Amino acid sequence: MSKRGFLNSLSVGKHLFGKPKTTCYPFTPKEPALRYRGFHLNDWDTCTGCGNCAEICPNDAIEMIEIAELESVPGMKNERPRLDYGRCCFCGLCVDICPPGSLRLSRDYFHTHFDTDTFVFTPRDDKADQEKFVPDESYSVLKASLSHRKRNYEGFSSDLDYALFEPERVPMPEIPPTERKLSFVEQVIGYSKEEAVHEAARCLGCGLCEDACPAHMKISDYILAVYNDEPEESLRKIYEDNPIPAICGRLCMKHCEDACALRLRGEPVAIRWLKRFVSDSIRDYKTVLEQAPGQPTGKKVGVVGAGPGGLSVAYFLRLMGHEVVVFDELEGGGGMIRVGPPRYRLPLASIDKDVDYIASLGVDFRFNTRVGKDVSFEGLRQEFDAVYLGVGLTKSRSTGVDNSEKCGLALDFLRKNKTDRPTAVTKEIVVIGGGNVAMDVAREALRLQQIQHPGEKTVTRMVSLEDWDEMPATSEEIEETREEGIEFNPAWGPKKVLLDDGGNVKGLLCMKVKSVFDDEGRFAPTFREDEEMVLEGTMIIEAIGQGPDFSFVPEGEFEKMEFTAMRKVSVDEDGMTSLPGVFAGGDIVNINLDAVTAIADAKIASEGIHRWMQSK
Amino acid sequence: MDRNQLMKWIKAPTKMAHKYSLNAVYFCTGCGVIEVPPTITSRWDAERFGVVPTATARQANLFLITGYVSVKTLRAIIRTYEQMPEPKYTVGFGSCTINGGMYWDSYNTINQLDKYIPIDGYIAGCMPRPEAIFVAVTHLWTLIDKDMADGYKRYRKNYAAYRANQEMILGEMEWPPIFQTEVATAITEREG
Amino acid sequence: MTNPLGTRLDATFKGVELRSGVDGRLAVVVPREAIVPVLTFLKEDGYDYLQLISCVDWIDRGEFELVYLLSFYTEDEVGRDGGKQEVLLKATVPREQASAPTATGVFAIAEPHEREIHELYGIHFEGHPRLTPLFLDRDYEIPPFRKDFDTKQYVADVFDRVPPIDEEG
Amino acid sequence: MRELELYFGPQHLGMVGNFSITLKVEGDRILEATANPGYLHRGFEKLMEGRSWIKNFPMVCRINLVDPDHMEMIYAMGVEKLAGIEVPERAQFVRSIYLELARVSSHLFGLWAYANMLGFDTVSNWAMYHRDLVLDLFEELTGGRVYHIYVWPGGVRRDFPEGFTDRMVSTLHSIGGCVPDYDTTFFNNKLFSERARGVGVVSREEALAMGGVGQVIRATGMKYDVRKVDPYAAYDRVPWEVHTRDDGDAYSRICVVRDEMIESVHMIFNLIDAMPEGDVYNRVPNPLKWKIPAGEAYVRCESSRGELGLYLVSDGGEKPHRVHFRTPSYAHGLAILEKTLVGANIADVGNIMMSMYVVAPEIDR
Repeated sequence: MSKRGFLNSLSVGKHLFGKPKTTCYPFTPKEPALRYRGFHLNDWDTCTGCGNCAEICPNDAIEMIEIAELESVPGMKNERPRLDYGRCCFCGLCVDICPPGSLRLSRDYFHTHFDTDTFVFTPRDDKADQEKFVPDESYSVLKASLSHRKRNYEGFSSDLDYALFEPERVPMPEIPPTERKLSFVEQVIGYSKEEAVHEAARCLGCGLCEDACPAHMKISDYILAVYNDEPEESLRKIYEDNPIPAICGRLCMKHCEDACALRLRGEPVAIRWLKRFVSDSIRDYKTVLEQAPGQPTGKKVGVVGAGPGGLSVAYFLRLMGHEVVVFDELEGGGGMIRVGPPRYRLPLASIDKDVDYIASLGVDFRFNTRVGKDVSFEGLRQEFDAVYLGVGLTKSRSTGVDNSEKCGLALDFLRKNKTDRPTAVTKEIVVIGGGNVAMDVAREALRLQQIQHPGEKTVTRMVSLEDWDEMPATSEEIEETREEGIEFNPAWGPKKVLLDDGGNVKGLLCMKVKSVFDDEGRFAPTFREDEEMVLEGTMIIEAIGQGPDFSFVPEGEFEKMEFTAMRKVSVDEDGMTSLPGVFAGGDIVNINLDAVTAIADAKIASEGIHRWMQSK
Repeated sequence: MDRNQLMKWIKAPTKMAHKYSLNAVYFCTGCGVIEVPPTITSRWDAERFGVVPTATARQANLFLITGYVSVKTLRAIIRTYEQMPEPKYTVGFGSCTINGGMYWDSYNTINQLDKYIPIDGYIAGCMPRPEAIFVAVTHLWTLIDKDMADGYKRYRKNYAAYRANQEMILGEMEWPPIFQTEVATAITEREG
Repeated sequence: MTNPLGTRLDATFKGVELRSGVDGRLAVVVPREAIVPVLTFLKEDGYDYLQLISCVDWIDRGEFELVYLLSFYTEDEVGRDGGKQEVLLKATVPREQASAPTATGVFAIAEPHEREIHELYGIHFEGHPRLTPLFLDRDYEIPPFRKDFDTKQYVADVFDRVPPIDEEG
Repeated sequence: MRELELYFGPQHLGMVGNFSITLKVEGDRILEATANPGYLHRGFEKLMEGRSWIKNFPMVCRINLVDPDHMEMIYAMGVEKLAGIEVPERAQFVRSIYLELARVSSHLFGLWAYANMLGFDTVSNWAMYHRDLVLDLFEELTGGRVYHIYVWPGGVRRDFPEGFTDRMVSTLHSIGGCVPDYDTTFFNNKLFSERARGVGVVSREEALAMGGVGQVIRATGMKYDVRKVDPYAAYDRVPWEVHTRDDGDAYSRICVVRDEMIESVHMIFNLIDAMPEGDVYNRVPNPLKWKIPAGEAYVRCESSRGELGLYLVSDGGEKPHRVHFRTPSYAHGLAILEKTLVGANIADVGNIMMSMYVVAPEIDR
């Protein structure tokens, strides 16, 4: 360490002539990195208000607050996250878990103030909040703050590969189309245990689905129970609102999955299949549920129709301790559910499993007894303290074109197939209609053709007024039907049934449809007279919708019943019709036409009946 | 910037000179101190704004409280703050001084700092960047111009309340109250 | 236990229970009194590096579990020389009037660890040179790291009760 | 001479960080020193018991403010070991590059502190300027300047943005280019070496007895580095060697730091060349209800200050049951510092403390 060691450190003087290294901020601006984690931006249109960001925030900096000007819609609450920048640590966990990806961080980070209240901030983005996000020319760094920010200055934003939730659903094992069209065995095989736990792990527990479900089932609770590997606890949670899980597990219109927070950038949680997994994995409900009917109240309730509505009313009232008798003309429970859906979607065993459990609670089921024929409606009203109408839509409508009496009706066709003597089908069948029932009819006809004419060439055709995008059937249903090779003729209307000289059906003369609905959206089809087509077919089945059958109500009473504009039975908030003591619910009251809305009506009606009977 | 406005220099030279020579006391109170060295060294160079770290509280008039304040540090902060000559300004760095930040549920950190000593300005961030610190300094200038940076006057006026809060947390404090209430009110009147 | 160290430990101490090692570490459970003798034995055996003394509060079992983690300095590039591996010495201490013998006699580094555990868990270490407070300024009736001390409740009782300074006039 | 008690308190020009030492002094010589930490105690481990596994991530990197990345890494390794998550190959390389970059940035901070302490302002300005260039790289990679929250159980949070490796290489070359200047003005400068030689000598026996790690024992000639002894991430796939010095004083400690910094830069270049393609994140189950099976794990990694250990206990719930960080400054700042200060003079307190790289929040957690 000679003296030179001291002197040669002066050689560093060469840096005197280099470029100055100081960044003279704020005069020479410095752009933050593209991924910088600054203040929040939230796109209020895609934000569902699910609250997962508030749930994941490690410092409780995010609080969901009600926004008056937004209105709450199933799948979109009117709550938006509010940030407290006195707590936030800018970690970006909320951005990574935001299912719709609406919450992201910007590259703004300037905010200085002496008052701590200004650090609480409800983020919006420059699309919606023009006066806070100023254009570049009027943006000045010295005035920058939470209320003076730059436009499209996006920083750290969500990326699906690194999201904290699992966008893809656990694939559900199914029987492939070629194999499933040969038999009536159940198409969806169902989740195994660890598949169900893995799927249940995807649920973030935000509760959007519970608001969307007509019956307001406790969905996040029972999915959490499936995740914790306790199917018993999960079944108890289901049974608090829905007494027919096996049926709903296979059939529900799943409003909840349309509202699931994960739907926007991934597949929603398979809530219906998880409910089915729970009901399948428990052999005997009774041992698990230990539900005992309440103290007998000495009151008796008659239920007309053992459909989802009737079964639920019976279940809820039985738990309250009332005597319940259910009348149904079919040989088993389920009502329209027993007749309509084919066995490859809903095996009869599942229906009976739910119905038998309700029966085991002491509900008296009287099958093969049609009210109005074997038992009179008036007799019912005297014998029972209250009556519940859960009859559903049982009459199939016909197109009314000439020779239409030669065609089969959808519900009779489906009902006959449930018995041991299914309908004899020919090799060429034409099905009229575009709804879910028409799809079921066509697919059942296809299977009967394979069974009754093995090896021969068979054709199943569908003709529907509606075009591809207007068909009322669900897209899954249409997709599955096309997979099985059924021919579609959308936007054609039936004109005349052609008969051969022997008087039996030869084909269907069809006309091209110009439009189905008029400008107010009412069903008023118009046709192009010049364009016609003949569809060969030795058998035609009409599946164009069902109507209610009130023939069992005597004339005098029927006038007193009031109906709504949509020709539905009008009921008060307790579910009581205009006839005192007569309650109603299900497809004859609401327009949703699905099982879970019938259950929701049944819950309301059962409380209504209970209050009404106590007040009597 | 109003650096070249001559009139201001003539009208209130002490305030202007005071504004451009903010000496920050060299006390690293919390985890925000990691952003102070880059600010005072060559890359960002806070000296362009007149902010220079000084050794002791006696020569300082700016107190940067960087980050969360634990109970033991609160004692040191209050002591340092009270040793600083007036006029003095305090700036709270980051979320922890505003509403507890990440350690809002910790048994050893205080949540709102302005319950114990007056704060003239908070900077958002966890940790505020050097650029945010410079913009905050410009905001402090405007506050000083408008005489709104009056933390120390508020401290003197409500000293009893501040002292009470401090003793609620720190128990007995080993130095007596620095303002007898009569003396404090006398100074405030004189200053008007 | 084919583990060489395990057999030697069995030979010298009777109340020693050996558990399978957690990822290559031998877990040795000893009664409270046997801590210092086992530590000295291990130190002579080459485990000269006491990494940490930790304390786990098993409140449902009503006991503290003191964990002494012993390792060794090695210059060997590959790591394990001569088959040695780290030892996890565990001893349980009852929660009421918890006390344990000090290890400062054997390892000098034990002194701050034990002071910290004394302050945060309330375990008294007999024979410790200075059990004065290390971190905390305030005194807490329940030592803060115990499971029955609820921080959120404490913040609500103490810090949130301090009134904000309201500007009179 | 009369004995005096001097508070080398939290507010002191010679003190970097919030830490205080009470010195019993006779004239200029220190008779007895008692470290007095606790100014930065937030009860980390208690707070972490109240948060679920993923929520602890933003908190864990705030334990050591100079080198937050090794804290994230050690917690990620602990959680992965307990939950049995494997990390994709490329993520191991990304983690190693990220950690070596963090080591360079934290060594530069140490160099700033030490040079500033001894009055070498030119060197400290350079060091902080170069560190700021590294922080720009971090900001581009992770989105945060100091606290990156980038290492994640199951890999890392985002992959390299394109063109990042070239910018990183060019920045490191520009820093490497200044090494001769650092040497002439600081390391080989007689002014500094006279000031640091023979100060704060820690013999190997003392260091080992008091649990010294990292630079403190590497300066006594012992080749002990966790990246070699217990390799993690991609450290065993790239050739590199451990640097040591022999006489255990402040000068050799800071020279070990200098060699390690250069070694890290070379290691980054090798890692970049050997880095495979592929994804960098193996998705973790839903964090809101992620339960980790009961068990305990002890993981180690070599942080810039020495060996960092984490003892993690899970009782099968959604939150950790017990977290205990064994930080290098714990041994250096309390046991070894108190012992080496005895006999030194007051002016050297900062010198010794900074050469041992003591960081206050690591002690109090």
